[in-house]
Amino acid sequence: MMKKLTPTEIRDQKLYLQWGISEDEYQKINDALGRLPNFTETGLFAAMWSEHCAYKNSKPLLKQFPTTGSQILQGPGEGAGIVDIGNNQAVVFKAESHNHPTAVEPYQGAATGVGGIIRDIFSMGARPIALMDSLHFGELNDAHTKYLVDQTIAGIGDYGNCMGIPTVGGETTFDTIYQNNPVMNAMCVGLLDINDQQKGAAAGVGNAIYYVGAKTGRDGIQGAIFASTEFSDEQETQRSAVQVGDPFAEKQLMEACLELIHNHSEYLVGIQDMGAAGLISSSAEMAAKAGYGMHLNLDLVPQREEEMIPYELMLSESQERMLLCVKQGFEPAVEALFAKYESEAVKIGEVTAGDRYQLTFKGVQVADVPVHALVDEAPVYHQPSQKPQHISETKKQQYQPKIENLTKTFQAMLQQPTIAHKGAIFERYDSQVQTNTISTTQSDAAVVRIRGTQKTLAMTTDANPRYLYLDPYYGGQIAVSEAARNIVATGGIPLAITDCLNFGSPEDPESFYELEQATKGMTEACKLFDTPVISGNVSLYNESNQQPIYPTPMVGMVGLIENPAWITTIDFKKSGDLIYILGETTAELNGSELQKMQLGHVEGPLFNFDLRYEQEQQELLTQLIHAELLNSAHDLAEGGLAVGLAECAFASELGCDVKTNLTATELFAENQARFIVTIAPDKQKIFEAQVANRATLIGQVGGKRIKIATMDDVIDVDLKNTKESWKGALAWQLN
Amino acid sequence: MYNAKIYVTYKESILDPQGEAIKTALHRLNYENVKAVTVGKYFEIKIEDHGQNIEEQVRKMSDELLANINMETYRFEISRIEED
Amino acid sequence: MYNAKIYVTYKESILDPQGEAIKTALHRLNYENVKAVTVGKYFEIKIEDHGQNIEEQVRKMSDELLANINMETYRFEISRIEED
Amino acid sequence: MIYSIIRFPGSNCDWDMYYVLRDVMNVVPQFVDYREKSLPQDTVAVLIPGGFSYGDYLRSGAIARFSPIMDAVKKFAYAGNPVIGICNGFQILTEAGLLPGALRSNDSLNFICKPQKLVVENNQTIFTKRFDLKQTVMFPIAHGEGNYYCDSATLQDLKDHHQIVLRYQNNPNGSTDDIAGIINQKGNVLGMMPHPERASEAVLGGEDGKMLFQSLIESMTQNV
Ligand SMILES: Nc1ncnc2c1ncn2[C@@H]1O[C@H](COP(=O)(O)OP(=O)(O)O)[C@@H](O)[C@H]1O
Ligand SMILES: [Mg+2]
Repeated sequence: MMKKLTPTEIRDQKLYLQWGISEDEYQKINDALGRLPNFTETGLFAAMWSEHCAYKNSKPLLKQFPTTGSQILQGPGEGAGIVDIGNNQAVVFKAESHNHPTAVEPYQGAATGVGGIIRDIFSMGARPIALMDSLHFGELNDAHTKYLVDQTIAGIGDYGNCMGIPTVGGETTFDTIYQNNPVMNAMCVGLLDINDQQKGAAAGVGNAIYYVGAKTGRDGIQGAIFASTEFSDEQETQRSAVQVGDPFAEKQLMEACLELIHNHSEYLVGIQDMGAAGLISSSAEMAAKAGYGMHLNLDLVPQREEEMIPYELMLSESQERMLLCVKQGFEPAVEALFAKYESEAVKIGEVTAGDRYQLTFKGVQVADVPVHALVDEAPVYHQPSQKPQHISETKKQQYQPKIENLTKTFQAMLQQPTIAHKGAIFERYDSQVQTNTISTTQSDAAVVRIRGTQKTLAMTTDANPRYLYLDPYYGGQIAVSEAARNIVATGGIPLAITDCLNFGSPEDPESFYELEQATKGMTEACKLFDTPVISGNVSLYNESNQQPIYPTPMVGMVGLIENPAWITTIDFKKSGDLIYILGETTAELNGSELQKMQLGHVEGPLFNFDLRYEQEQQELLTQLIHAELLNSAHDLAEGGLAVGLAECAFASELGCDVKTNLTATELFAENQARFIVTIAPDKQKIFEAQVANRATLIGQVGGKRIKIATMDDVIDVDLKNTKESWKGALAWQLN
Repeated sequence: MYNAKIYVTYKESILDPQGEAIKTALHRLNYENVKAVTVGKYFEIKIEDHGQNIEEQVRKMSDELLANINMETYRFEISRIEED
Repeated sequence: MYNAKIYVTYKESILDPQGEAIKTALHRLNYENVKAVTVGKYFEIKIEDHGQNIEEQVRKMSDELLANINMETYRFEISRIEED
Repeated sequence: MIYSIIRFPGSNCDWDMYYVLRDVMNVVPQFVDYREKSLPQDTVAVLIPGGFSYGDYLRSGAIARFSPIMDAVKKFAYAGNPVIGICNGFQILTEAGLLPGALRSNDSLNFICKPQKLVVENNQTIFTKRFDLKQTVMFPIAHGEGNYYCDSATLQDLKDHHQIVLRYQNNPNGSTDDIAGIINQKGNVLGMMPHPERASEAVLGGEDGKMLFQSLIESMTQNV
């Protein structure tokens, strides 16, 4: 396996460079230790100081995010963030990226991504109640992409389905740029009784450190380091073992941990999952957070493979493992509890006084380093930033589409994989287990009830990478705004967000510019909507052969719907209902689905976006929902008004008859901050009084056709046939 | 016509949750003398003789589709069978 | 120690959708000379020699657990391996 | 009168069943651990919920059927008492030999979760007497291995004894003869892939499932 080098060999052969430690960093490690690090210690620092664990390139940017608020019980820094929702209950959520593992082995990569995010949620003491995903793939004209999509979906589905956690929503887009670097983000939402809140801290000298769950193998060693360096075809062959998920083991582990937390919290000091950089990161972080030292005896770590060395034991990313700090005296009780779930619990060490992180193996001390140096003293870099050439050199003009036959264009739009019905994906997920799912695709955000209360949660994942590619700053604002728009259109009040920042290499100034601008835009939007960032994840180096993906900040937002009467869905409800549009439409088509469809790519400066206006529109919609005036609401996104109207019709069995004073191309414009709403005719007076001139009547619900008249052309299609082809388009392209 | 039998299993180092579950179940059924269980996939493929290098063809199929060489290994046997 | 290799497949009369799917995929990869694909499960079980009738033991394990004889058939091979 | 819900490692529709029985149907459910050797004394019916017992590794239901509690369940069933297995519960009942046939992978090879229209083919059972014959009902399905298989002799037998209780209107998974649920010849053991417990509240999309539980509960109360 791995050859162990002496400290001087490591120095002389510069082994640390291969592990992603720079010359400067190596010097810092020497200073922190007052000597040369040995083989194991070098490995510990390489993992803990990687981008994945230390955020050394993104920390200065993440600092901008608002993270506090009266409703926030826990911001970033723990397994997941926590938001108070009243009555002693809280909602817990976080998202995680698993892009690289998914590219290598899509089934297991996606499955273990889901498994990992679930552990983050139950480690906080919460019961997971919903999963969501955000997926970006290459174009479907390629056999490998079809295989990736199929296996990714299978992996996500099989893990969540087996755990009994419903996958209630998500998003999927397709674009050549993701061909070699698919994006796989998963989000988990949990429900917490506030008294059960846990922390990942290991305090109290003599308290026991318990390893629970699956045995350690050589899976994913260097995963954290890999995830933080660029892909090149050369590395492909060196990559070490893939992690295999075992959802059954995780289900047992989850039930055991929740029983421990909910019924025997007196046994427990702290709990954390073993995620990226496995045992080293969980144990060192638990010690650092509590301000204690720790001693672990690695001989006691349950091992699946033979002759593992300390480096491997510490860095393995074997799945379905947790680390507990157990109060002295309760060891037998904890072991018995886990035995009941046929899950292993083994004491591997204890909390010590001071600041030393010490490991012994076969009776020999193999590491002795200051905890704080490992956890808190990773260097932070301010990378140079430069506006991407494609932005600075773009022609300052709006795309002028040619629409020869409006109906044909409309039907072609509905078949675009990004727009087409996603049944071929979400029907492979159990969206209903736990019997709390009120709506998945019938609303802009998924709706999950909180049993025993009147409250429901609305949740959504959004990113529109094309907009970010054209303008990362406004694109960042839009990502948060779109998420909020989905929550608001469903009747919810946005509470907070989680995010996954999927970007290219921070060492490339153009990619770093994108990261910097996107986070700036997101920050401003989060502040305005009062949706602090309570958790998240950074995935950089998403590039192959120097080609980065589009900047892809996934925003996962959760909102609260206090009154069941406010739950609002997108489907047309009744023949004769009046259809209104809220918000301005102009012929701005850069970055739009139409541009993508016609040119095969997007270009030009992004359309104007006004965050204040967005907020006003959302407030207006909330007022209308709270006044119980609306029969349906739907936000307009990809494909603009034409697609939005079709979606409302498809969700019901009712057509529409719409007349607008827009041009045919404007039907596909993607101006933000717009909604289509419907009302019963007898509410027209009070509705119009409420909206003043901020909504325009455009037509009526009814019939078996979708009719949309513009200034220059009309769409007039049979609802049933059009729906069939929209519904079948994705399944057909996946085949 | 050829008949290729291909056996795909996880690489040694990779967790095999199915194998573990089955081992536990066999122990529970009192087969305590079962020491290890590995689960894999088994393919039987009938291939027409087009004068190709059959070994190479089966190896390529396995690399491309039947196994994921990032985590699985395979072995195969090929036999000639009578046309019917 | 014994090593038992057990192959479980659907009975002949039962359509094997996985086999069909793989055949289609192989055709798409231009292996047009593939005529039929059967997919099954493959188990490798290490069994300690306790003086038992090993064939009978493996047959019982298969009937009880490894195969569902309503829809599957199996065959097996047993070899002796060196203790280590 | 206790409605015993058997919990295997990996069961995950156990609470869904529990809530429907307790909160919607107002009867007394109780969980029974797979390691138990007997059922609670006052058990009037046994319900085996959905999920992934033992991860469904190997074949769904194959490992669960050897659990200690299954002997008690079998005894209870042989004595003519009602047993219902839903989804994974159905798979366990076939693996345990309490119902004929077997469940294979869906013919699409994919997991499928969606509402499904079913036709009631036999309303003369203790589980379905509230339905009309040939009534169409909507229950969600959520399974990867729900493709019912039996050989032609068994199928004939099922037909001869009116054992096919529910059929899919549009077969989603390749099941033989569109079978969604069957009963044993005695009429006391029902297995079905669709989830009535997910169709028992209007806010979750429908209440057709309630009639199945009502039928069972009425049968139990009349027996007393
Ligand atoms: N990967 C996915 N996983 C689960 N649900 C998905 C996924 N992709 C899309 N969906 C669901 O499909 C529906 C439509 O998705 P999308 O086309 O993104 O709609 P919109 O643009 O209105 O948000 C949403 O309810 C969404 O939650
Ligand atoms: Mg959306």
